[in-house]
Amino acid sequence: MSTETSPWEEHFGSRENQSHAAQLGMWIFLGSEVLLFTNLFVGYAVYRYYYPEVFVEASKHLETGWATVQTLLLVTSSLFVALAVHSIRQGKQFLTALVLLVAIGMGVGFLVIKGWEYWKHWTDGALPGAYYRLEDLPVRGGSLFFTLYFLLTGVHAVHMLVAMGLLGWLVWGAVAGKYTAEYHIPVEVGGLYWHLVDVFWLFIYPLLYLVE
Amino acid sequence: MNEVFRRILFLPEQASTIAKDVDSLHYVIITTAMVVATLVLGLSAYFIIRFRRRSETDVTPKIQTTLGWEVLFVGVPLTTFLAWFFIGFHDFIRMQTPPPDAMDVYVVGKQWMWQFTYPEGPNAIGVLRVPVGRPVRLLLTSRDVIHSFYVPAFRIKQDALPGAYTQTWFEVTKPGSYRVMCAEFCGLKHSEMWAEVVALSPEDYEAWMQEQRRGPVSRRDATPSAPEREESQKPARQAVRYDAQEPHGEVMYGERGTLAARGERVAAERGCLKCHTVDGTAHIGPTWLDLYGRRERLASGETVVADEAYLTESMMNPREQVVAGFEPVMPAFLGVLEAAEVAALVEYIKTLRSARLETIRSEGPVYEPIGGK
Amino acid sequence: MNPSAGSSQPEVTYLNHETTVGSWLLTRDHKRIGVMFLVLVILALLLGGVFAMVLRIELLTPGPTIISAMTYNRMFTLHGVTMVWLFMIPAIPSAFGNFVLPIMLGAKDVAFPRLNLASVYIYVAGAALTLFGMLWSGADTGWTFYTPYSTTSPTAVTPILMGVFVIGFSTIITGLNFITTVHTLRAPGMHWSRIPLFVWALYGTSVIQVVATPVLGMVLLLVFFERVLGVGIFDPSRGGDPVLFQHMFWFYSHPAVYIMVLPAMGVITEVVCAFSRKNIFGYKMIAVSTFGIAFVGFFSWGHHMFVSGQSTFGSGFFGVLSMLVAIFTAIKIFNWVATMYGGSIDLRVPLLYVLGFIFLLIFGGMTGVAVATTSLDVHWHDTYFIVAHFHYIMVGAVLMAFLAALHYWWPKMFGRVYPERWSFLSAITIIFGFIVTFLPQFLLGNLGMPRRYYQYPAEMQWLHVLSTAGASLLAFGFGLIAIYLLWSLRYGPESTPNPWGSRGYEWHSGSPPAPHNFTQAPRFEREVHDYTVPEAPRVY
Amino acid sequence: MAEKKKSTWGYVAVWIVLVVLTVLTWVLGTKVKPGPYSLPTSLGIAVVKTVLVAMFFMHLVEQRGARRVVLPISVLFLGLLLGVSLLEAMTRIRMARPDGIQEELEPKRPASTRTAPLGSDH
Ligand code: HEA
Ligand code: HEA
Ligand code: HEC
Ligand code: CUA
Ligand SMILES: [Cu+2]
Repeated sequence: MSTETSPWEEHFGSRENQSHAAQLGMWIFLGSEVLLFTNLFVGYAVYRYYYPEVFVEASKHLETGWATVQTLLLVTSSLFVALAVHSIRQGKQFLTALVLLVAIGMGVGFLVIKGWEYWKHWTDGALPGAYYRLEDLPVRGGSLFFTLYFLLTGVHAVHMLVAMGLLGWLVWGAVAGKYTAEYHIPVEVGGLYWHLVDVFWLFIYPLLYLVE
Repeated sequence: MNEVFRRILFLPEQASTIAKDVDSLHYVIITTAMVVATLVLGLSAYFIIRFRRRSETDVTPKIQTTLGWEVLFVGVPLTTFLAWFFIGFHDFIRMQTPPPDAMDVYVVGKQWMWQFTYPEGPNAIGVLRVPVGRPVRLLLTSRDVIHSFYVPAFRIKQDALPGAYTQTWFEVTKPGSYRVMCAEFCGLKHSEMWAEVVALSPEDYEAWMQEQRRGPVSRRDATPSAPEREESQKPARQAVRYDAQEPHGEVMYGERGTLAARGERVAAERGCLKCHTVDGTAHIGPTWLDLYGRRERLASGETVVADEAYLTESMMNPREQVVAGFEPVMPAFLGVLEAAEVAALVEYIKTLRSARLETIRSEGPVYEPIGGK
Repeated sequence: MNPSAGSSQPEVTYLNHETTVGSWLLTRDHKRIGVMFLVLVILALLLGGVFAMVLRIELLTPGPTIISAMTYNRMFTLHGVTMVWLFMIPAIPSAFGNFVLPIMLGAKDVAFPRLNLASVYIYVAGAALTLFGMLWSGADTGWTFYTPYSTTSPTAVTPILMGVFVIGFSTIITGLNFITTVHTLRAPGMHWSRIPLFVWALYGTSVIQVVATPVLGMVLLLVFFERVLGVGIFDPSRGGDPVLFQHMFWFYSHPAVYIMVLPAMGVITEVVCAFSRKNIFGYKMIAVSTFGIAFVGFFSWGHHMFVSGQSTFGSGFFGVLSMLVAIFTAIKIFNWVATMYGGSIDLRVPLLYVLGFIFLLIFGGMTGVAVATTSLDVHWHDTYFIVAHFHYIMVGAVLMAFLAALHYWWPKMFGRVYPERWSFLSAITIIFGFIVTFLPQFLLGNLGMPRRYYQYPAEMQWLHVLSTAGASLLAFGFGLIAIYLLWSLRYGPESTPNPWGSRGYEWHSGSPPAPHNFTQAPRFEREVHDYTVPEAPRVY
Repeated sequence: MAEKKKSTWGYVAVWIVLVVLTVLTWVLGTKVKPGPYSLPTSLGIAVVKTVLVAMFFMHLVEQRGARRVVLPISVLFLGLLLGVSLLEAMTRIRMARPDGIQEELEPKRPASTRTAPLGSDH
C-alpha cells in the first residue's frame, strides 16, 4: 500500500516492469479504441458502395481546405506531444509542460475550426438523419453521408476533448514536479492516446473530404 | 425409414420438394450427435469406474499425445463437419435459387399481417393460394420492421426487410393448407402474425385465378377458392384475426405516465376500440393507424387533413364530417370526454404510425424477372 | 484427508485482516473484488432465473396464462439481457478469474488494481442503469436489439442499451487487466509453457473481450443515437441497411458466446485434472485450440443471418468457417476424456458437473454444427431448436462449469467445506431438470415453434408443459445450492489448505489465502497438475 | 528508461514528412483527381502516415513483444469486419420493385382510410 507516497507500486516487482505494464495496458486500450471506430468505418464503406455518386456530391459540401489545415494542426500537435515525451525523459519538466500546452492550443484550434464547420452545416441544413434539409441531394444516401460525417467527426471530437483533458492533467503534473526522468509513465502513456486520436483523423480526412 | 425418423423427431409433414432432402441430412447429423454423445459419456463412465481412486496417495503417469492421435482427433470431426457442410450448402443454394419457370407472388409483411399480391392481381391478406406442382417464387418486403416468412411444412423461411426485396421459393407437393408464421420478432402481436398457404390442384387454382381476374375485380382482395368454400373452417386462417374487441392483455406502448399512454387507456375504457383499430384494418370506424396527418376523403366529397382540430372535432361532433365509406354511427362524445382525455386521445392517435419506414420508396438497381439475365 | 497436511493455513487471511464495510467497498485486493463480483453475478442469475420462470409459466397454455403479450415480450428481452450481460459474460472471468488468476501466476495482485476496482463500480453502474430501464418500462426487442424494431419500439430500450454499453467497459477493463497481468506479473519459474490452462483460457477470453466489446459498444451507441437524435444510420427510408446492424451486432455477439464458453472450458480443465489426479492430456493442443476458438470465432458471425437477406456467398463463407471453429471444441472434449484415462478418479460434485458439461456440450455443440449447416438452419432459425441449442451450451455447459468452479474453489475462497450429500442431490436434480427442460425444446423447434412467441398452436402444449416442469426442477436445484452454500459459509467445517489434493498452482496459497496471496514469495518448480509424485504442492 | 541521447531533429524530420504527405493528399484529392485511384492512394498515404506516427511518435520502434503486436491485431480485426461486411453487401442480389404492380407493393402511406369491413372487398 505504498501507492500514495511513491508512484512505484510494489506488486510489479521492478520499475521497468511497471512501465512495461502501463505501456501494454495503454496499447491494449488503444486497440479497443480502434475497434470502437470500426463500425463507423464499416458503415462508411458499405454506404459508399451503395451510393457512390451521392457521396461524391455530398463531400463537395465540406470544407476541404480547412480540413487540410486541421490535419496539419493535428500532425503538428503530435510532434509537440512527442517532444514532450522526449523532454521529460531527460527530466525537463518545464519544457514538457510548455510543449504540451502548445499541443493543447492546437487541439483547441482544431475544435474551433470544427465548430465553425458544424455551424455552417447547421445553416445549410446538411444535418444527419431526421434533420436533413439539404435540397440538392437525395435523402437516400445524402442523409447517410451526413450521418456518418457527424458521427465520425463527432466521436473524434469527443476523443479530442478527452485527450485535451488528459494533456491538461499532464501539464499540471509536470508543473507540480510529479514527473521526473525516472518516473514519467503518465506522460508516455497519455501521449500515446493523443497520437491515436491524431491517427483517426488521418483516415477521416481523406474518407470524408476527398471523395471522388 | 424417413417416416420413422420424421415422427421420432417431431418434424412436420414434408410438403415441398426440398423438405425430404433437408430432413435426410437432419437425421444423419442428429443421429451422429446422439451416438457421439453416448460414446463419450460411456467412455467417461468406464474410466471413472476403471480408474477410480484407490488411495489418497495414488500417483499417476504423465501421458502425452502422439501425432497419430492428434491427426485422428482433428481429422475425423473436421472431415465429417465439412462433408455435412458441403451437402447442406448444396441444398441451400438450391433453396436460394428459384427455378426459371417459377410463378411470382409478392409478399408484404406488416405489423401484424401478411399481404400477398399476384402480378395482374388480386391481393390477398392472410391466405396465399398456390397450385401444387409448380414452383412459386416469393418476393418479400416489409412495410415497417423485419418479419420472417416461415412455412414449417416446406422447410423454408426468409426475412422480409423494409426497404429491400428478398426472395425465396417452394414447390408444394400435395394439396392442403399449411401454416405460415412470422419468425422474426416484430412487436406486440408477433406470435399472431400467421397466415396460411392453400395449395390447390392446378385445375382448382386456374379456376380460382380466372374468377379473381374477371373484370374490375382484378385489383381486389381475393375471395376463397371453390374447395375452401365447400369445406370452410381453416385453423390457420382463424389465427389471422385482429379482434380489437378482445384485445388479449394489455395494449402496447408503455403503461406509465406519458400522455399517449393515458390516451391509450382512455381509448380502451371509453370503447373507442370497439369500432376503431390501431393496426391498419378497418372496422366499424376507420383505423387510427397513420390517421394523424392523413388526407381524409369525406362523404361530402371534400378532403380534410386530419390534424388536431379535425380529430377533436371528430370526437365531439362526428356527424359533422363523416369519412367516406363509413356509416355515421359514431356517438358524439361532447360532454362525455374530459378535456384532458381528449388531449390524451389525440396524443395517442399521433403516436400511431406504422413507423417512419412507411415513406420508403423501395428501389434497387434492377429487377430480374426469372429466366432472363 | 489428503497428503497436504504439514503445510499450514495462514493466520491472517484476506477475509479477516480488515473487516469494515469500507475495507470491502474500497478494496484493491483482487480476491475481494472477485468475491464482490461473485455476489453480483449470482444476484443477476437469480434475477434472470426469475424472468425465465415467468416465461416458462406463461408458456404453460397456448393462450394467455399469467401475463400479457407485452409483458411476455419484455420478459424474454430482460431474461436474455440479464443472463448474457449481467450474468454470464462477467461470471467466470470477473468472479473466479479475478480470484485465482493472480494466485495461479504467483502474483500479489493484478496489474492494475485500481482499474480492477473501477470495473466493479462500472458494472454496478451499468447494471443499475439496466435495472432502471427494466423498472421504467422494460424493453421488448429481444437481447439482439434488431433494427428497425429497436429504433422504433416505444419501450425503454434506451436506458437498457446504455446500461449494456456501460457494462461493456467493465468487461474491457477486466480483459485489459488480465492480459497485462499474464505478461508482466508471472512469478519465478512460471514459464509460458507452465501457465495453467485456466489462465490461458482467460487470456483468450480477454483478447475477445478487448477486441469485440468496443464494436458492440458502438453499435449500441448507434441505435441510441438513432432513438434519441434520429440520426437514422440503419433507417431504410433514408437508404440505410438494417442487415448492416446485424453484421455489427453479431461481430460482437458471436465471439461473445466464446467469451462465455472459454473460461468455462478453462474451469473444466482444472477440475478434470484435480479429480482425476492426472496431468492434462495434450496441454499444447488445449492451449492452441483456445486461441483457435478466439481467432476463428471472429469469422463466423454471419451464421446467425442465413435467412436475413444476406448473400448466398456470405452464408457459405460463414457456414464453412463455423465448421472450423467447431473443431477446436471437439479437440478439447477429446482431451478431457483422454485425461481421465489412467487417472485416479474421485467422483466428487465438481467432477459430476464436468460430466454434465461434457455431455451437454456435445449435444449443444453438435446441434450448433447442425444449424451451421446452412440448409438445415432455414427451418430452424428463430425456432425453439435454436433456443434449445444455446441453452444446452449456456446453461447445460457454461452454467454447469460455473457451478463446478463454485464448488471446486469454494474452500479456496471461504475456507469452508460444503455438505457433500446435499451437493450431490442438487447436482443430480439440476442435470436431470435441465434435460427435462430443454430436450423438449429441440422437438418443439422441429415442429416449427418460433421463438419469442407468446401464443402457440395448441398441439405443442404438452412439450411446453414438460419443459416448464423441468424448469421448476432446475429452480429447485438452484435454491438448494443457495441454501447449503449459505449454510456452509457460517457453519461449514473448516477446510484444509488443499482439500482436494490438487496440484493446481492456486493451491500454493492458503485457503483462504493471505492478504497478498502468499506469505513468502512462491517458486514454481513443477509442471502444473503434476501428479507423478505423491505429495501436494507446498503452501507459501 | 535510459534514453540514449536521441536528438530532437529526428522527430522534426518525421513531422516534415507528415506535413509533406498531408499536402500531397490534398493536392491529389483536389487538383489531380486520379479518379478510381483516389481512394487507394489517399488511404495508402494515410497508412504511411499512421506507420510513421506509430513508429516514431508513439515509440513503437522501441517496444518489444506484446506491446508491438496489439495495434496491428486490432487493425486486422477492423479489416475483418469491414472487408467481410462489404464483400457480403457486394454479393447480395438486389431486387427492385417489379414492373406493372407498383401500386400494391409500394410501401407508402395510404391515401385514405377508405377500407371496408373485414372480409368484404376493398
Ligand atoms: C456459449 C454459448 C454458445 C456456444 C459455445 C455456441 C457454439 C456454437 N454455435 Fe451457437 N448460439 C448461441 C450460443 C452459443 N453457441 C446463442 C446464444 C445463439 C442464439 C442467439 C440468438 O439468436 O438469440 C446461438 C445460435 C447459433 C446459430 C444461429 C442459429 C440461428 O439463429 O439460426 C448457429 C448457426 O450456425 C450456431 C452455431 C454454433 C456452432 C457451430 C458452435 C460451435 O462452437 C460448437 C462446437 C462444439 C461441438 C462441435 C461439440 C463437440 C464436438 C465433438 C465432440 C465432435 C464430434 C465428433 C464427430 C462428429 C466425429 N449457434
Ligand atoms: C446464460 C444465459 C442463460 C441462462 C442461464 C438461461 C436460463 C434459462 N432460460 Fe433462457 N435465454 C437466454 C439465455 C439464458 N437462459 C437468452 C440469451 C435467450 C434469448 C432471449 C431473446 O429471445 O432475446 C433466452 C430465452 C429463453 C426462452 C425463450 C423465450 C422465447 O423465445 O419466447 C426460454 C423459454 O423457455 C428460456 C428459459 C430458460 C430457463 C427455464 C432457464 C433456467 O435454466 C433458469 C434456471 C435458473 C434459476 C431458476 C435461477 C436460480 C438461481 C438462484 C436460486 C440463485 C442462487 C444460485 C446459486 C447460489 C448458484 N430462455
Ligand atoms: C359506434 C362506433 C364508434 C365508437 C364507439 C367510436 N367511433 Fe369514432 N368513428 C366511428 C365511425 C363509423 C367513424 C367514421 C365516420 C365519421 O367520421 O363519423 C368514426 C370516425 C372517427 C374519427 C375520424 C377518423 C378519420 O379517419 O377521419 C375519430 C378521430 C374518431 N372517430 C375518434 C373516436 C374516439 C376518440 C372514440 C372514443 C372516445 C370513438 N371514435 C368512438 C365509429 C365509432
Ligand atoms: Cu412479423 Cu414477427
Ligand atoms: Cu454464433
